[in-house]
Amino acid sequence: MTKLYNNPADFREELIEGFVAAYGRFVRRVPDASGVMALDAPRPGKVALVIGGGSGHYPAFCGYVGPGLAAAAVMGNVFAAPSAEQVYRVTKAVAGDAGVLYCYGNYSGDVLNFDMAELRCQEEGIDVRTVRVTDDVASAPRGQEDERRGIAGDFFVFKIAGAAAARGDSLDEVERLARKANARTRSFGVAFGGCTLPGQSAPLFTVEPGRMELGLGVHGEPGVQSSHMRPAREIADLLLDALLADAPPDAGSTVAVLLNGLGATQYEEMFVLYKDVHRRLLAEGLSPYKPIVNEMVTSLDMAGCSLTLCWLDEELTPLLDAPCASAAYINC
Amino acid sequence: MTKLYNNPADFREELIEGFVAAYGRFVRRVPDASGVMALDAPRPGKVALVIGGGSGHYPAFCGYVGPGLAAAAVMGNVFAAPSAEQVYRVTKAVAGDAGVLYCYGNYSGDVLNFDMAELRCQEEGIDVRTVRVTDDVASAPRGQEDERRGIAGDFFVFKIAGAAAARGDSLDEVERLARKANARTRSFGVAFGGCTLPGQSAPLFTVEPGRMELGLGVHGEPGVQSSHMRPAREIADLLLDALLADAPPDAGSTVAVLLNGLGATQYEEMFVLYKDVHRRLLAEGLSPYKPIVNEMVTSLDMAGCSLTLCWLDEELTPLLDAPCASAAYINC
Amino acid sequence: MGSSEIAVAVVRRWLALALEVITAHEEELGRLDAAAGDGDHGATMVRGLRAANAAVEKTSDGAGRLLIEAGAAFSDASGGASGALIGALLSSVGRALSDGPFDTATATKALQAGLSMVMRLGKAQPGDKTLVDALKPFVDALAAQPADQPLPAAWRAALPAAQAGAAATREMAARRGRSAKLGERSLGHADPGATSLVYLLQAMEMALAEKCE
Amino acid sequence: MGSSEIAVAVVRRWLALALEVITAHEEELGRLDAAAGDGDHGATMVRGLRAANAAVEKTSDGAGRLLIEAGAAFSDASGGASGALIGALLSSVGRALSDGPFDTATATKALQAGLSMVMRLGKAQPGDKTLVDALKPFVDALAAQPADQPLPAAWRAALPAAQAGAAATREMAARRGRSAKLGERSLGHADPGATSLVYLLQAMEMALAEKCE
Ligand SMILES: Nc1ncnc2c1ncn2[C@@H]1O[C@H](COP(=O)(O)OP(=O)(O)O)[C@@H](O)[C@H]1O
Ligand SMILES: Nc1ncnc2c1ncn2[C@@H]1O[C@H](COP(=O)(O)OP(=O)(O)O)[C@@H](O)[C@H]1O
Ligand SMILES: [Mg+2]
Ligand SMILES: [Mg+2]
Ligand SMILES: [Mg+2]
Ligand SMILES: [Mg+2]
Repeated sequence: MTKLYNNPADFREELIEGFVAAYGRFVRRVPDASGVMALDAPRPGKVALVIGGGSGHYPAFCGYVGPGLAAAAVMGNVFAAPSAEQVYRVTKAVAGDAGVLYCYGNYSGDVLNFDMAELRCQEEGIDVRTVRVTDDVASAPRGQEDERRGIAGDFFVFKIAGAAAARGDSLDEVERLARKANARTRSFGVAFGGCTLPGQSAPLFTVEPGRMELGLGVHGEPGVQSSHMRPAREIADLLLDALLADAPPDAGSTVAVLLNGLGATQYEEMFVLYKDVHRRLLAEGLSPYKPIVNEMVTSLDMAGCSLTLCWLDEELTPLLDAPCASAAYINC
Repeated sequence: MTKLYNNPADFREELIEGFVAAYGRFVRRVPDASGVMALDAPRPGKVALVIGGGSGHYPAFCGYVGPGLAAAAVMGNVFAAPSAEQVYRVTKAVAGDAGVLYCYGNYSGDVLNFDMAELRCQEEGIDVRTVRVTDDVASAPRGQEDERRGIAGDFFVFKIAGAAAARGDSLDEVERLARKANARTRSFGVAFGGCTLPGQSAPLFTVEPGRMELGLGVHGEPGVQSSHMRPAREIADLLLDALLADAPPDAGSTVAVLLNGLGATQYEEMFVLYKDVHRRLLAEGLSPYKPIVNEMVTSLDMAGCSLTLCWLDEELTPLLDAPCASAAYINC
Repeated sequence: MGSSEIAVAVVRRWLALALEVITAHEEELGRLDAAAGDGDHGATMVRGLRAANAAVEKTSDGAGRLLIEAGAAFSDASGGASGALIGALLSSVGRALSDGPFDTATATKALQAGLSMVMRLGKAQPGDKTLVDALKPFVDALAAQPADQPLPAAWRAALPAAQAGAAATREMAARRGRSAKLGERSLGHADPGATSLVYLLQAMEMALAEKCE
Repeated sequence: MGSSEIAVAVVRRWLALALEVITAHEEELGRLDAAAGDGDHGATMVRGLRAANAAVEKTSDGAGRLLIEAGAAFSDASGGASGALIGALLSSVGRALSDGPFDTATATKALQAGLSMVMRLGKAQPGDKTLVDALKPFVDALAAQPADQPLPAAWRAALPAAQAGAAATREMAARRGRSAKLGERSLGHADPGATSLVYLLQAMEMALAEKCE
């Protein structure tokens, strides 16, 4: 339940102001727009990675702005895609001479608004491309991968695209690598409780005691299936069964792993679950590469978590390992 | 509510196993003991910083083990101090030739067990010193600072002691700096909801709708006072009034700031609150230094947050800025 | 009052009434959206309509211009899918309205332009459980009215088609928008966007009655 | 059965009964601890007693040695304040018990050693709202029994002092331990450690009755 606010209508504005006040060592406010940009943007000769979406998912999206990561994040209201106008303004602020890549989770509202901004920027001669993250296997069956929504897999796609951009890769190349990262990333999640929008008193959905939702979204959308609650080891199997059945065609054996908390799930619980995830990965002959057990893409104070696998190769691994610095993720 | 577990009695063991599986790039298991140690420990010529306490506070304590931070963390069961036996075993595993500093929050159970281990190690000729963190102004009045419990201020004391140890300072010096950091650190918190121990079905305490608890602990201890719920800007004032009234005698004007989430409080809310904290700090003539708005010392899935100020000086600032790498905190 | 002054008055009154009606139903729209989406549709619409009302206060142009400004302000303040689509609807209706007499034929043509813009942007077809399922039947029903029917009466006569269309979304499984991912789970709840569109059309009925009859 | 075999049987039986009684009251002890502390006292005691029981299964030494082992296992498995203190209590009672006859005088002397160890480690005084408020009155009452009174009867006669001591903690404000920080807020709830100590003493009463009478 959202407890800390002044006027719910000012929530986004106040959160941006607070974020910039706290993390002014990584970002500054985009003038006259709902977003933040890296201190060194626009970066001459470098592709600008622009990410964004509704608020309520911190560290996504503003927590991932900085050297080696995104050039800017466009920030919508809680769970509402930013408007095309805001996407446009942020793009103008950070576009250098090497083009812009939009990267965001595949939701109707984001697609509509980013697409409209892309069109407008292109009319002005800015080369903008788009890669939508579609990692959530629960949201559409195989064969319709492009219809899937983006959840915690955002993180791997942003990291890889951001590193390619920082390296000075061309827009074609950054786009290709982001698309490849997305094509090799799969997520599946479970929820134990819903979340509440600022100023509202009832949660978006509730999960009955003793039950859980499978295939949840990161906007308090209920899951695609309900099940009785199970021990951690069975949940680990359930998550992995879904991901492994959907492994990308050219999958190798090295996987980056993210066990992502949605907000109210305890870190300790996630480690207990990770123990069973790790064992199962090894038993499947997979090598977990630098696993992350943390809150990387949240859903307000929703209880639950998701498991993401990104099948790496010699091209993606160095990009994942490349240095970066942002409010929420530092690598060195 | 704890949802992910197998057998509640195995919770600690499974969480240690999962943590080490995920973050083997920073830590390994202390053989035959309830704890984790840095890959490079024992470090010849360097003081070993040993931290620890009950589980349920991640990233405290195991998330802060690594180069530039703690040499090891002793991990108790959820909310239960580790036994003297475990503290002893972990100490033996990481003690080098430059002595050991114990650093932990001031709670009866931790004091008893760490003190017993210290005695035993000293009998064996290991030079062990202890600095207890006592940052929570709500837990005892001025003049009885030593009686206060340790909450999120743990982070600054660990960071400064860890940096001094990594630099090669003598045990006397590391102890002095840790003590100084603690003496200049103050925290105060608010809670909006209680937390539930693994395997239990009722929370430790509940907060009535429309109310909040002031001066909460990080173990689901209820606060020292109850109040009606207030807008974020009034909560910011309330937190700062308590801290500023208790500023250390030799306080300068530069303060490290940590706005710490206890588990279920959303990051977005904390940024909204931080906006008002920041404004007030500036209005008071204080300079916030590299603020952190994050979950650094949690209390399972408790809803609430605390504000910590650490009054810096030319000695402490470089230690806070020194590089370090651990599962939960990287600086470079 | 000439035709174009009437049109201006209608647009202003409509925006004010729309804000009232949607605000009164904010909770309901949120609940409908929460059933399979993210629960923010009520809040999004209110935010957009507030901004649209504020935007037209500053403008003293014709009705078409007012709608263009209102649409831009709506989109920017709302964000989300409905922000983009309803904002585009307002703006393209505004563009198509231009001068001309303020009658049933003009309104129909303008709304047809709006509808096709919404369908082009959102790529939703009838039956996909979106606001198109309320908007298209309404536009078709309006077009079917006798050409000489005064606009208030034509509008009133077309409204039941929108209501029936919105009600029918209850039986549809979402294929577009956030709730599309839930497939079957969206069955049994009316689409929030179709529901709020009916409120917008009802607000227009009242505005027309007040200002034209 | 000689005195030392009886002592061994009593200790084993006591540990088994203590685990039963405490398990039956685990929830209650947790609730008492949650009132002003961290709610884990029931779970902590159960964990400790399970480990203590497992430890003595492996040992075939005398009663003193059994208690020393049980105390070490209890402390290690429990952790926390009560783990350290109750473990130290068991171990120092065990050390003081050594050989000698298993009678009221020996038991009293051993418990006095245990009490002073607990007070030395924990630095709690009577009135601080800790397990000392149950333990000290009990030890004093046991010491006040006629020297020739058989142990089971002496134990039974001393129990009410422990119960009264634990009950009195309800009116005290905590000054030691986690709940000390809450001062006034701890008023009105009995101290969990004092409460569980009474259960431990009651379990011993049963064990003595079974094995010695
Ligand atoms: N592609 C689309 N085409 C037409 N209408 C759509 C489309 N996507 C969403 N909608 C409409 O938008 C409504 C949801 O609006 P809202 O909740 O405000 O936005 P969001 O889905 O971004 O949270 C849906 O009920 C539906 O009527
Ligand atoms: N310093 C102390 N001296 C004596 N008894 C203490 C002391 N600190 C705590 N206790 C006892 O321990 C009990 C709490 O035990 P428990 O909840 O298991 O440990 P923790 O306080 O570490 O969570 C208290 O009720 C009190 O009786
Ligand atoms: Mg939305
Ligand atoms: Mg405890
Ligand atoms: Mg919505
Ligand atoms: Mg306790």
